[in-house]
Amino acid sequence: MEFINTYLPYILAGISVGGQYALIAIGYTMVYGILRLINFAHGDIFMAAGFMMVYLSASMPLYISIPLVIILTVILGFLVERIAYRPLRTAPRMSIMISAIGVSYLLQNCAWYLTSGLPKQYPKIPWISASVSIGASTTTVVTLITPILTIVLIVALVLLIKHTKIGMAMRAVSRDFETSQCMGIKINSVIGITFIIGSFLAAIGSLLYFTNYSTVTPISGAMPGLKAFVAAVFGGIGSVPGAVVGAFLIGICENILKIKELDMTTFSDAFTFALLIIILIAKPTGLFGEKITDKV
Amino acid sequence: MSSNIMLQVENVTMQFGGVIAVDNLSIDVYEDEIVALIGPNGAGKTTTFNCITGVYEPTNGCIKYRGEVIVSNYPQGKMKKQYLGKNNGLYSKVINPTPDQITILGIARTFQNIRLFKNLSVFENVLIAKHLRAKQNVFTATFRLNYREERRMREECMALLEEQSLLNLKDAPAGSLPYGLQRRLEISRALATDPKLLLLDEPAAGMNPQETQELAEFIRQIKEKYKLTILLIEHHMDLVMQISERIYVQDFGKLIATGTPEEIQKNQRVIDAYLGVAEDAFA
Amino acid sequence: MKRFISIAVILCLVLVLFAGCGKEKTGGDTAGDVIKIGVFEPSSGDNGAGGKQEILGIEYAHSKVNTIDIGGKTYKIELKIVDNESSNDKAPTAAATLVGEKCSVVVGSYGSGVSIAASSVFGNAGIPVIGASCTNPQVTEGNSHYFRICYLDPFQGTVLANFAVDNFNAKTAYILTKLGDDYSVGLGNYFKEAFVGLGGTVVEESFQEGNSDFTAFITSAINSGADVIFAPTSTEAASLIIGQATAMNIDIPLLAGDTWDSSVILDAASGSNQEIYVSTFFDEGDDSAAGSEFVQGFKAWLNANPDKLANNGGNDIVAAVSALGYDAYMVAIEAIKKAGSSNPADIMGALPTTTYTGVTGDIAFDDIGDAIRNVAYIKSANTADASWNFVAIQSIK
Amino acid sequence: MDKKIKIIIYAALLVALFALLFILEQILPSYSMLFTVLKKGAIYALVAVSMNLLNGFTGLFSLGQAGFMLIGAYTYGIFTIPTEARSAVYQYFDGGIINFTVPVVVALVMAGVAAAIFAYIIGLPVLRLKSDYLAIATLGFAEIIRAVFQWKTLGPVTNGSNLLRLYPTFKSVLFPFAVSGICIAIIVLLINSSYGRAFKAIRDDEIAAEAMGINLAKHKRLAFTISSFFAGVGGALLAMYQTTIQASAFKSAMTYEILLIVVIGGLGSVTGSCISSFLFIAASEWWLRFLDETTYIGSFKVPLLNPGFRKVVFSIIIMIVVLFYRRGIMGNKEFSLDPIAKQFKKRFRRRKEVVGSNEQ
Repeated sequence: MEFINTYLPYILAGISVGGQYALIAIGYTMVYGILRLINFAHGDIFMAAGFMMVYLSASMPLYISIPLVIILTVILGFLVERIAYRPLRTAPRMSIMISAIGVSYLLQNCAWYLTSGLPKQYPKIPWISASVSIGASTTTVVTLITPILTIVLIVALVLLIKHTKIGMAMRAVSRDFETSQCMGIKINSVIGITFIIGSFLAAIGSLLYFTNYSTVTPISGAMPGLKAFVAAVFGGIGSVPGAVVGAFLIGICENILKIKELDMTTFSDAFTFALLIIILIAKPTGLFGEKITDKV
Repeated sequence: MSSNIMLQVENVTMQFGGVIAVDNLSIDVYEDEIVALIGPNGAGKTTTFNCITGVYEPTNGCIKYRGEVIVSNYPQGKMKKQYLGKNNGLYSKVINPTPDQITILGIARTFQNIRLFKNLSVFENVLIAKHLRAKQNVFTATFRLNYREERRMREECMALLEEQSLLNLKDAPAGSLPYGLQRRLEISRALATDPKLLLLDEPAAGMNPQETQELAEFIRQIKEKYKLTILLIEHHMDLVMQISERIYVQDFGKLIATGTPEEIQKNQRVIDAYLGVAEDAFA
Repeated sequence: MKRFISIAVILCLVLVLFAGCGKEKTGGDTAGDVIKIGVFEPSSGDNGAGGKQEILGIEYAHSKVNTIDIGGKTYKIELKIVDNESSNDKAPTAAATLVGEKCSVVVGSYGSGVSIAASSVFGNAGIPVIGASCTNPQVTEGNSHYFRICYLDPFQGTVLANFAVDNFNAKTAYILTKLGDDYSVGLGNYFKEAFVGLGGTVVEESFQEGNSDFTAFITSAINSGADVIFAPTSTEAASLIIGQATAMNIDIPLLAGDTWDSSVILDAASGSNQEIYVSTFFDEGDDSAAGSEFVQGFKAWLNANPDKLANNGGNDIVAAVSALGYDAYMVAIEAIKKAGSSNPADIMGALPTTTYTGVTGDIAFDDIGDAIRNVAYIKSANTADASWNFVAIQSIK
Repeated sequence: MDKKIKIIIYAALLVALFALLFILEQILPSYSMLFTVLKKGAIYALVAVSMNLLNGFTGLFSLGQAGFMLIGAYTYGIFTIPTEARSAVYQYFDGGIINFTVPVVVALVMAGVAAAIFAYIIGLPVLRLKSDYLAIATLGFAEIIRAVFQWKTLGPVTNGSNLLRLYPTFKSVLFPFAVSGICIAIIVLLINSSYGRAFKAIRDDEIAAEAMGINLAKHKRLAFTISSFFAGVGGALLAMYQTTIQASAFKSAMTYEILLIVVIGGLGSVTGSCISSFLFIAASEWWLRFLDETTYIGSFKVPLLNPGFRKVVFSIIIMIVVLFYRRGIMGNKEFSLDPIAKQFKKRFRRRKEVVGSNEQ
């Protein structure tokens, strides 16, 4: 019991942050599955959602501002795809990736300009910001609902991908871009919807994440973004359940590293990347990824 | 026919997941020969090439070059359980060279879908092939201490291009050449690696009868000039019948026939394979 | 043809480059009756919030005194504000901008790292710099052009350690610092030395830049049985720490240095029952004549300018760094008066003997160029109405 | 054009450039913004060219540049801080454990070698990965390196997360130009050598390159190691320019900045990288600075101009380049005098012809 009391908070924090990473990671994994693009700007869309909430909730009640934030984030994600990625559809992959880095740079700088680089206090959402006690440790409700909400959303998403027409189109496009184009699938709308789903989940993730961490800054999207991407790779890029498993694993591991007795705090970020490199070398396709061989 | 054996493919099996692409294939190529490997689409010919040149690791079997084992493998790991082919347990050595090691041995190849360095000039394309045999290291090369070697390489390439009548195009980007010349450049580039054995993967693909005829002439010429042994994959039967001394026929990964062009033309199994199964064989 | 266009474009740009430097050369000297004071502060990045408040103090001071008489001639004072982006690699360029503007004296910066990084740029140009709130000893150590009007980290660390022992009877302190932050690591270290010297034990941890999850650290603090948590961090990390500590309902008081004396902290803590104590240079409730006059004037000035009010974090709480900024500017004015010249070298000569009674107390420099200070204010956050409560004036035992 | 004449012309241009820089230093005040831009631009040019060697010439999409620069910067700093200044710098670590210094030039080479050694070791596993995976793995390694250098346990060597300072720096703009110039010249020689051709072959088609007998693993490692060597030297120069070193400055944002420079200059163009690094630095640190200042025209306050606006404008410019001028300033071409000479010749010939026809 003593043991649990001491270490439970770390595990709880890990699960909660893992769930938030999972929601971001899905955006990465779906976009990568379809476009073979690491959408570096995804973390910044997540950050932008945080700032929208800060500004909108200042002038509107929560029941309006929360849906509005989600809608605006989705629009932002869609616009990024429309403006920065679609014109480069036929360009080499490196160009699109550079464009993604450029968008990330732009979003961060815009956020910086608007907030003058000042950290903004995230609004408190009643009920989920409240504190609860588990055993001897105290945490917030959001910590507990994050994993549950994450699982629910992901089950819904998997059902969508498996059983709807658009889901089938997505799977087809991710399997073979050109052929599915020939089969009459409207590639652009499939990609658009992918970005919409990714941004939607990022917006929800941002609500949970910032409720937990209470402050938004222009760079607060960068690290969670990268870690979520690592989670996506870890689970096997293109695989939604893989990304979720990877995200929870990374979230828990990095919090365990913060346990004082291990004295590894310096490496809690580095650890994520070390894990990435190990998985890439040992099993380049990740936990649940499928092998793709180049045809010679 | 010289009795010196050049290349021996022994019981090579290549299995991808549950699909066998090359099934217990054995091919012998003797020095100074032109041998053709034919078969319907998807018969596993290019996969065989890829096994020989180190692009793929065969699942089982071995390949010898001038009597020496250059590739050898047996089912291991996950494959141990999944393996569906024959001769399991016959081999116990693992030799999986990378393609460059094969090239250094003197086996050069071309590709079915031409793979030139499209952004580089014709001259550079050929010059790159000289890199592997140049006596230099990165230091001497950078500081031009290898200038004699560099000059020799350039001269050899100029001579080669002149022979292939590509000299007037030497500064053009390889990607800008017409299709026929790209084929020719690809073969020239392979020649520049000083091979003894040349593997040609569908050299006549996309050519009209006239061009095919010229190609047949060209292949004979380079064979004489560079003392080459040639193994080629081809769908143009007139080309195959005209130049090859022996023919191997592959279908569904398996070897179904072997012999001289005349024998093959009469072989009922071959005719079945082409006509009975695949409609587009002579396309 | 395309290539020619690109070459032409490049040539034009190169011309612009030279045109630019030509303009710069002439631009500096045109107005003979202007004295430029450089403001070297971050208005973006980690320390952007604090930097802005310091700039506000300077601007307020400038609004009060914007002319100076030297030798019977009245000079106008112009502020040249440049953003060093809280970043050590951008700082030298920002500093070079000020040097290029021919500033007579420079005030800044909030954050010791950037001050150290840019120090040699000013040093090479022979321009004196007056640090307002950079508390790391390395800023002034070993150079003659850098001065400062605030106290130093060793002093501040000791003060806080004393305060922890005196007020909370603390035996164990948990110290949380930010990796790669000179201020944070330095102050943490001085606190540790003093606290251990007073017979306590410390548990140290540090977090990485960009870290936003502090729950694990707070858990460690609880598990270590700490009586106080000392977290000398930037305000950005501070609001995260406070927010998460509040969520976890901990009853260990949080202690921090001067950076936390900011309305950002009050925002983060408001409505919670978290105990927060900070050491600072100035207290808003100061009832000395100079102090209260400054507070009233500054508030009125802020409220009259919505922009400025926004830069202060949207309220009119007076941050200590604003007071320091004000004083630093006034010291610069004193030094110019004393030197009787706008020449940087003369001002540098005059600075060591310049004295001034500012809103943060009497200022005089020692041999190194640091202000001689022996007391610090301790304030606590009033979480009910988001304001500061004055606790004590703490000195060292 | 005759090769010898060409060499002479380029040499003369180089001498002229240095002479111009020297004269500028004499006539302009040393704090002129021009020199800041030139110094930093020269350093970034080196780093950008070294990155271009990987991304543009070998086709390896690596994002580890900041990490190797960090290694170079630290190696330089650690071995050149004067022994008497060490106790001040390593104030929390009792003066550190290294108690000797080496000359600046030696330290610069050591900086490169240290980065190259790290790159070699990292390259062994990482270079087997393809495109984006390689990018993210190298990015990850850069982060790991940063964490290792900030580790307290290594404090006596790296000074933990605290600043390194008081090491020798340069004052004249000629120094970074000379060092960068030599390094870039070596890279250019390499690119035009047999090995450089092999790198380009790998970029164009890995499988064909392998079939041509090019050992992929070896050549990729070579390119990676050499690129890192020069990134290390660039890092050391940057450290000299900044006068302080701190691990936290070498973030992935720095790599992105360099990558953008390479892209704006044109992937696969050395001169493009050089030109764009000067433009990038000048634009971001100098020309656009006015955008950050609240400006009044008369009593009218120009809207939008607030701190941070410069960066917004700047990133929009970058996006425009990335989207609409994908090939950058130079594409994959190099700046050369040939077309100019040709143009001149053409004019000259035409005139001759005109003169000739008149005579007839």
